[in-house]
Amino acid sequence: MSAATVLLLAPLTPLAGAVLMWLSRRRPNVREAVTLATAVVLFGLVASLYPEVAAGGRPKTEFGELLPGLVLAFEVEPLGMLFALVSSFLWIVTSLYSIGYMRGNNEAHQTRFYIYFALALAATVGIAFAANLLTLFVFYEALTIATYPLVAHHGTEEARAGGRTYLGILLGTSIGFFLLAVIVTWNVAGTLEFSPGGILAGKAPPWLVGVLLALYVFGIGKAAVMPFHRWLPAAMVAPVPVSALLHAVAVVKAGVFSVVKVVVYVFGLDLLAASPSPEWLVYVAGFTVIAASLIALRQNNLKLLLAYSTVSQLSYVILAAGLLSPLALVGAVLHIGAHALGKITLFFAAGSIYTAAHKTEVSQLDGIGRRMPWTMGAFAIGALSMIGLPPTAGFVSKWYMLLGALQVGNMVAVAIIIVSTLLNAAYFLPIVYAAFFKPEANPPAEPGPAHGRGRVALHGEGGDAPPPIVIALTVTATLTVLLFLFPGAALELAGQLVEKTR
Amino acid sequence: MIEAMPPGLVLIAGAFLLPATSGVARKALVLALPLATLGLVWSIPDGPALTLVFLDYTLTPVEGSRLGRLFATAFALMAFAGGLYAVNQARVVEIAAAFAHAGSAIGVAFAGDLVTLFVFWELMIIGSTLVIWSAGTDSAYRAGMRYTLVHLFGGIVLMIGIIGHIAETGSVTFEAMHADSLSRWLILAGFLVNAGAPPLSAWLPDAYPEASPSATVFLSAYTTKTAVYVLMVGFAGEGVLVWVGLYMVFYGIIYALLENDMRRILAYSIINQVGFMVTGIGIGTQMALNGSAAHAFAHIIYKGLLLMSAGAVLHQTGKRKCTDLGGLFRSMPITTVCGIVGAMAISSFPLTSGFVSKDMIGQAAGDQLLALVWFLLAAGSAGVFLHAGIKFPWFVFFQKDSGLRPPDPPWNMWAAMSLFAFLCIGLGVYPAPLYAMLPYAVNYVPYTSAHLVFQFQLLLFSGLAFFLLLPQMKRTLTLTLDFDWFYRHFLPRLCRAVASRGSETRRRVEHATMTRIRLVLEPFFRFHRPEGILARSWPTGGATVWVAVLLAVTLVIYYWQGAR
Amino acid sequence: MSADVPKDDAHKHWLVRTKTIRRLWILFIAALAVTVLFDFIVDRHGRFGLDATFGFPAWYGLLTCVAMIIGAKALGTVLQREDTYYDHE
Amino acid sequence: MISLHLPALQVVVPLISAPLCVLLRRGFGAWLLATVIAWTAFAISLALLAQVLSDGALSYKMGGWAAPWGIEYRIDRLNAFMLVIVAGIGALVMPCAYHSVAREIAPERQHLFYAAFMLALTGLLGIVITGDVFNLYVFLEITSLASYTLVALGADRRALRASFQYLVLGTIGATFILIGIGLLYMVTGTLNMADLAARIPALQELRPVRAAFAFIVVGAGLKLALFPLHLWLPNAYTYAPSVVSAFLAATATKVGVYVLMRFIFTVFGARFAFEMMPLGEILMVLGLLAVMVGSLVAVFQTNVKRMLAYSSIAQIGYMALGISFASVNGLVAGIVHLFNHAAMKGALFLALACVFYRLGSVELDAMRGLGRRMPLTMATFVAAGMSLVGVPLTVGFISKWYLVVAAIESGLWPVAVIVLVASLLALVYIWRVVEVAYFREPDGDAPEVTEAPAAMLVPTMALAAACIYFGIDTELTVGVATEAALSLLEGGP
Repeated sequence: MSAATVLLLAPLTPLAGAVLMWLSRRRPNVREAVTLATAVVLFGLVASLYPEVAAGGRPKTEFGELLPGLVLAFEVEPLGMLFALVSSFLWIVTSLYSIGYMRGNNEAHQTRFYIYFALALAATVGIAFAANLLTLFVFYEALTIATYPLVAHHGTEEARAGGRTYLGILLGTSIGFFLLAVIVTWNVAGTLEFSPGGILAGKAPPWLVGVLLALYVFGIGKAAVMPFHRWLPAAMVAPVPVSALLHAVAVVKAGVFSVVKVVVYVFGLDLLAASPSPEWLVYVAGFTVIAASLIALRQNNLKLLLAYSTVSQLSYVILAAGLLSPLALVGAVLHIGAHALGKITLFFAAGSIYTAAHKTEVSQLDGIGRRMPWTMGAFAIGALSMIGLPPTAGFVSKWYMLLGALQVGNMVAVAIIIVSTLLNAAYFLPIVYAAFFKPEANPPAEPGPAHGRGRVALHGEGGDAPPPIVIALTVTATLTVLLFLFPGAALELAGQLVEKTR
Repeated sequence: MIEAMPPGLVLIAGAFLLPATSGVARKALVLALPLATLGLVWSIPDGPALTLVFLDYTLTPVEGSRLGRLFATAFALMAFAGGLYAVNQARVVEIAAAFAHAGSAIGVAFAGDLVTLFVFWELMIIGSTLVIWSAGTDSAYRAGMRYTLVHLFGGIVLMIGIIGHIAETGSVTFEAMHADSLSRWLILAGFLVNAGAPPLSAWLPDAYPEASPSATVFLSAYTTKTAVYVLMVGFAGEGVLVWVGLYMVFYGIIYALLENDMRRILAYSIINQVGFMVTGIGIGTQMALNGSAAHAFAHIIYKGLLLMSAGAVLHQTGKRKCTDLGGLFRSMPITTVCGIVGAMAISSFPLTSGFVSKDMIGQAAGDQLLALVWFLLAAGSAGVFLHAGIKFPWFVFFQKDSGLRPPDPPWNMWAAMSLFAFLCIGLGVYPAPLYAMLPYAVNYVPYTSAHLVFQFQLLLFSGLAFFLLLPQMKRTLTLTLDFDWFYRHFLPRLCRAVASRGSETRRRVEHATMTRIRLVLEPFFRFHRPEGILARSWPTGGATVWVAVLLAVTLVIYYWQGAR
Repeated sequence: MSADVPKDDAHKHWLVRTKTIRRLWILFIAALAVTVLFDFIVDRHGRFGLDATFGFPAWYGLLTCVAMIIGAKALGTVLQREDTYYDHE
Repeated sequence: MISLHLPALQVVVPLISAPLCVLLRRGFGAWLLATVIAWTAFAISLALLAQVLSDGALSYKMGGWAAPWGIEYRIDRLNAFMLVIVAGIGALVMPCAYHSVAREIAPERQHLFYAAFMLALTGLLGIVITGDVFNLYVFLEITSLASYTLVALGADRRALRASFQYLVLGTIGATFILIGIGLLYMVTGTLNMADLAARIPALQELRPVRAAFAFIVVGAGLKLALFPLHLWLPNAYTYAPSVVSAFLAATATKVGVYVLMRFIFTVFGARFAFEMMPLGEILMVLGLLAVMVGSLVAVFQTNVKRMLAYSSIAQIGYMALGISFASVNGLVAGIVHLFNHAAMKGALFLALACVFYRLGSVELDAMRGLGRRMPLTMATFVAAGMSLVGVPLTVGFISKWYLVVAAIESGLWPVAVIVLVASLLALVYIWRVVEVAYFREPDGDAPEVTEAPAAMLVPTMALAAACIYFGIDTELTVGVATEAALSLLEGGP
């Protein structure tokens, strides 16, 4: 199968899967099997592109001309390859998790849920492989719309309000700023093609470069740079697998991915470095990193805490990209993957707690680690990754970000990373402590915890969550550690990206 | 390949294995793992034993060296004795975490490059935090959080330093360096945070005494001594360390003298002792470095012993303040004797391990004709006896009769104490094996008549000072403010003030903004609402007026345009 | 400490009886004297002059210890707080 | 042979069918005839477009009299394209009309409805096809009178009032145009557009020409409901029968825009209109006001039909804005939007026709939970609504793209921002419907409804599909629009 065929099939696979899911809507087992199978096929397709990309190839295919000179086209470059790999793989895990979660909580409208999930993945793949800004924008908007039904899934007043905020901010920023930026870019550069080194060099006056950068950074609302971050906590009304999708697999990653892609392939590091004041991006992102962490520190709702943590972590990527140093860029790219794995683990754990113990607040988690050792063990690993401690993936990305910050001598960025590390520890570690070291407030009647200390009690009364959930979060937690031990493939891709832009 | 595995991994892997076992198997494992590690430590030859590629670097995660082996040996011994001490008392998570902590420390001792070093360095933080937390008390939790945050800060300072160093030199090798650039100053600072150096020294007396009796024993050995190890490799002869070390010596003494909590006295005493080692590193001659290394080894053992005896008291009585204790020698003779042996060793009484190790540092200062340093070290030695050598045993085991009559602790605890007491005296009587392990050839004879006379005079008259001023030493229910006041008291208050002021301001600004926006938009919306002027149905006449107006305006404009 | 209730001295542990303590003090003072007297026999060849003076370790140890205790007490008047100081965090 | 007379047939065929409808006297028969005729007209328009695309502009002399004495039908890309839009919408609306008209109009008046409908169609096609300004006025009156009748047929009594207002204002507009034409005839002595275009440049300084320009612009503005001359529109669209709303919204105002373009570019010439007269500035200001006011008012409406009516005012503002730039991209935006807006508004109003057919109401509250009860109808509504917002891969995106490009080209950043902000307002009012239809549960006493009949659904979906298809494959629309824009700017038909 040629690479072009694979590229064509990649977004079509989830679409076909969605149709099959609709057809099998009356038979949940078949429907879920279809979901899993589609996810596996998609990952297979994406993974099959890796050797060529790793060897320096850039498979591409064109779908047609939307407007004169503006084509819808795919081209796989390292950054998109990494993003596609991460998201398509995590879809498999998330699907597995969803099965356990949706059934465990008797959620309504499950078919709609799976279908829109598949559609969201199709859009994500489109974003990852987009060869130009127009294609990126098209799939970016598609992703927003495909995820709306997932966010408003419960249909309650609260869910609808959350959905409104979600849609309002994401579409608002993308149409108000992002589209404007795209059109201005088109007007100035005469092309929207992503190309290493950028397309604006020599064509845009410095003041316009600054304006465009602002339009892109704030227009790509999925990156959740303050003050356009509110959609993320608002979207927490959704079921947990959706939060995982938003935070780890697709949506926010699509945001930071787009920002990095624009910085690298539309502006080019050199152009930005030469523009009048490129540091403002570091400051804005740094402010978001710190402020979101401070807000997270005061949250009692676990999912909200995680949401603000995401806001903070996303701006790490923006900050790293804003440093305009190749090595920091490697850090940014790695962090997309590292945060995806870590945060999905955390969300899986949150959902697992909700499914098995129906607890949502941090203050309710005392002693839960003894009852749910796998869940909270995974949570601890995810938390370590957020803090950036070895042996987790977050360490590797932090390493490169600091390397980049020191390379360009940006001490503000260094200070931000220091403070943020401490803040991350300050709001994650108490949860780990409470889970493992505090006595449980109302232990279940069964004499589980006291005797089974350190033992694994799977899915018993008062035990851990259903097996699909536990498997899913164990897999992601393991991967968080494995990405630390074997970052080779990710580094290879990031390295290629940097070489091309240097 | 197996022989090149980092020896510390045995303990780290064991940490994950332990919770899965129970009963006798677990106990056997607790005792066997450190011994196996010890065996592995001695099987690593000098020089790089394992290389691998990680990130963009070629690392040597295992590199044998005399110094590393010395520290690793002490660490493994400590893990064994600590395991024995804890085997029946502690929660499994405490032993597991302590083993992970110890394993990571051993990992540092064999790290041939800065990346490996840093990874194990951070793992130590995780392990030690869990050790503190395993006490399960609220105060342990809070102290543990503070401990972690300070160490994460130190860790990231170190990380930045390492990254900067790698960026500057392109080399990841961990070797001797000088504090001659920002990044290497940061590395030094990162190391010193773990050594308990000022200003961030308060974490140690803050956190260690909040851990469980056995946990404190574990904790005392690793963090500060790995710091001594890395300073010794990286910054031997760095002048500033002499003064940092001396500051630590007297800081430890002064604060210990004011302290009421028996384990906190010993915690300050750790800083005091590490101060001697850091001073030795700062002097940097072979004699000084041998002294620091030997003293670190000896210190791990006698400080472990002291904390074991304190832990035994705490375990048996549940009390930790000197004001609550006293007269325990009656019912706890073994503990008392072991505590005294430890106290003698720390004060470098002849025939104890301290005597054969510590004075090498003073000797080195003298050899280099560093008069001030030498006099201060001598005063420090006297002060050690004052605050740890006498004060600890006196207030815990003697002074007034507290009425407590607890028996000696269970067998495993006194067995562990006896082992270390034996080592304290054994090394003092027969120091050859210790000297054989030191990094440089030993050109030092401890047992000379001059040395003996000097030491007896110094120590006995320090004792005289203690008993003469005993009324001044009376314990009170107090604590002494330290630098941690800034982050325990000042910073939280500041944050709260800022936060409440900040949220108040934010609320006011938000309110004002919203009101203003509403004020602007309200008429605007009013026009557009269904009943508004722009939305309601107009009578035909009104509509026609608009047509007329527009036509008139257009005509006027066009005519005017034409007339121009 | 030993002077408070001398009459039931006999019920006390032998180590804390008034008599034992007096003996211990005598022993202690004798030891102090002996160690200082050794300065006549042993040559402690000092390096800096001052350290070669008679009974240097003895008086130096005593003086520095007294200084340290006084210094600590002085510092304590400024820095010491009730040990419940941090309890209302 | 017949292909030579296609231009004449385009107008004549529907014209003849109108009296036939009256003669048939039966609803079904009239409907059948009207449907066949509408599709025939559509076929003719397609054939004409094909012809124009391959051979270039056509000239047809009515009755064999050569211009300027006879009436010339002159078909270039622009009006061929317009013909397809008008006839296409007519053809798609007719199948729907059967059920919808049966529900909304008394049986004894149904044949009259179809007759009026055919007359309106005839008029619109005539306006577009003719190359003679007086002929244009005649067809304009035919359309207007038929439209007044159609609106008056609405079931609600308020339809009469709306129709009356429409009549008064429409007549004023038509009269203004007539005055303008009269002034032009006075000065130039010709009614043929091509001849006018040739003679006016020499007479630009004359006041009658300027007066004519003013009258024609204002008159056309009334017809196309340019803000603030839109006041007749909301009520007319709200109370007219559902299919009439769909048909008029999709065609009548578009033809108004066409007339304006024709006069500005072909008859007067771009140089006169934009360089000598400040038309660009006036259109831009009015267009922007229309966009903002229309969108904002729409946000607050609770009757969905009325909401769409105001949305139409905003969309017309976009077209005016496009024209006001007087640049290729601006005109492309305007012309493409003619087509795009016809497709999406047609689809939206037809979807509402389906809703009204089942629910008997198009109030927002009544539509709760409709997404599950009428899934296809609402899906169509969402697709066309997304298009209105300007989501990529829909036609709305294409128009918006060109409009913003044109604004930025001219350095008018604020205009670009207003255009984008207005599309967010579109999002708001469309999303109110989506949320109600999909994420609210219906009242307990809500009537059980099912999907609309296929005859209504299929044309609706076809239009929605067009919204998406022409949002992806833009070769035809953008291609024709670009050519048309170029030739308009060059001047001459």
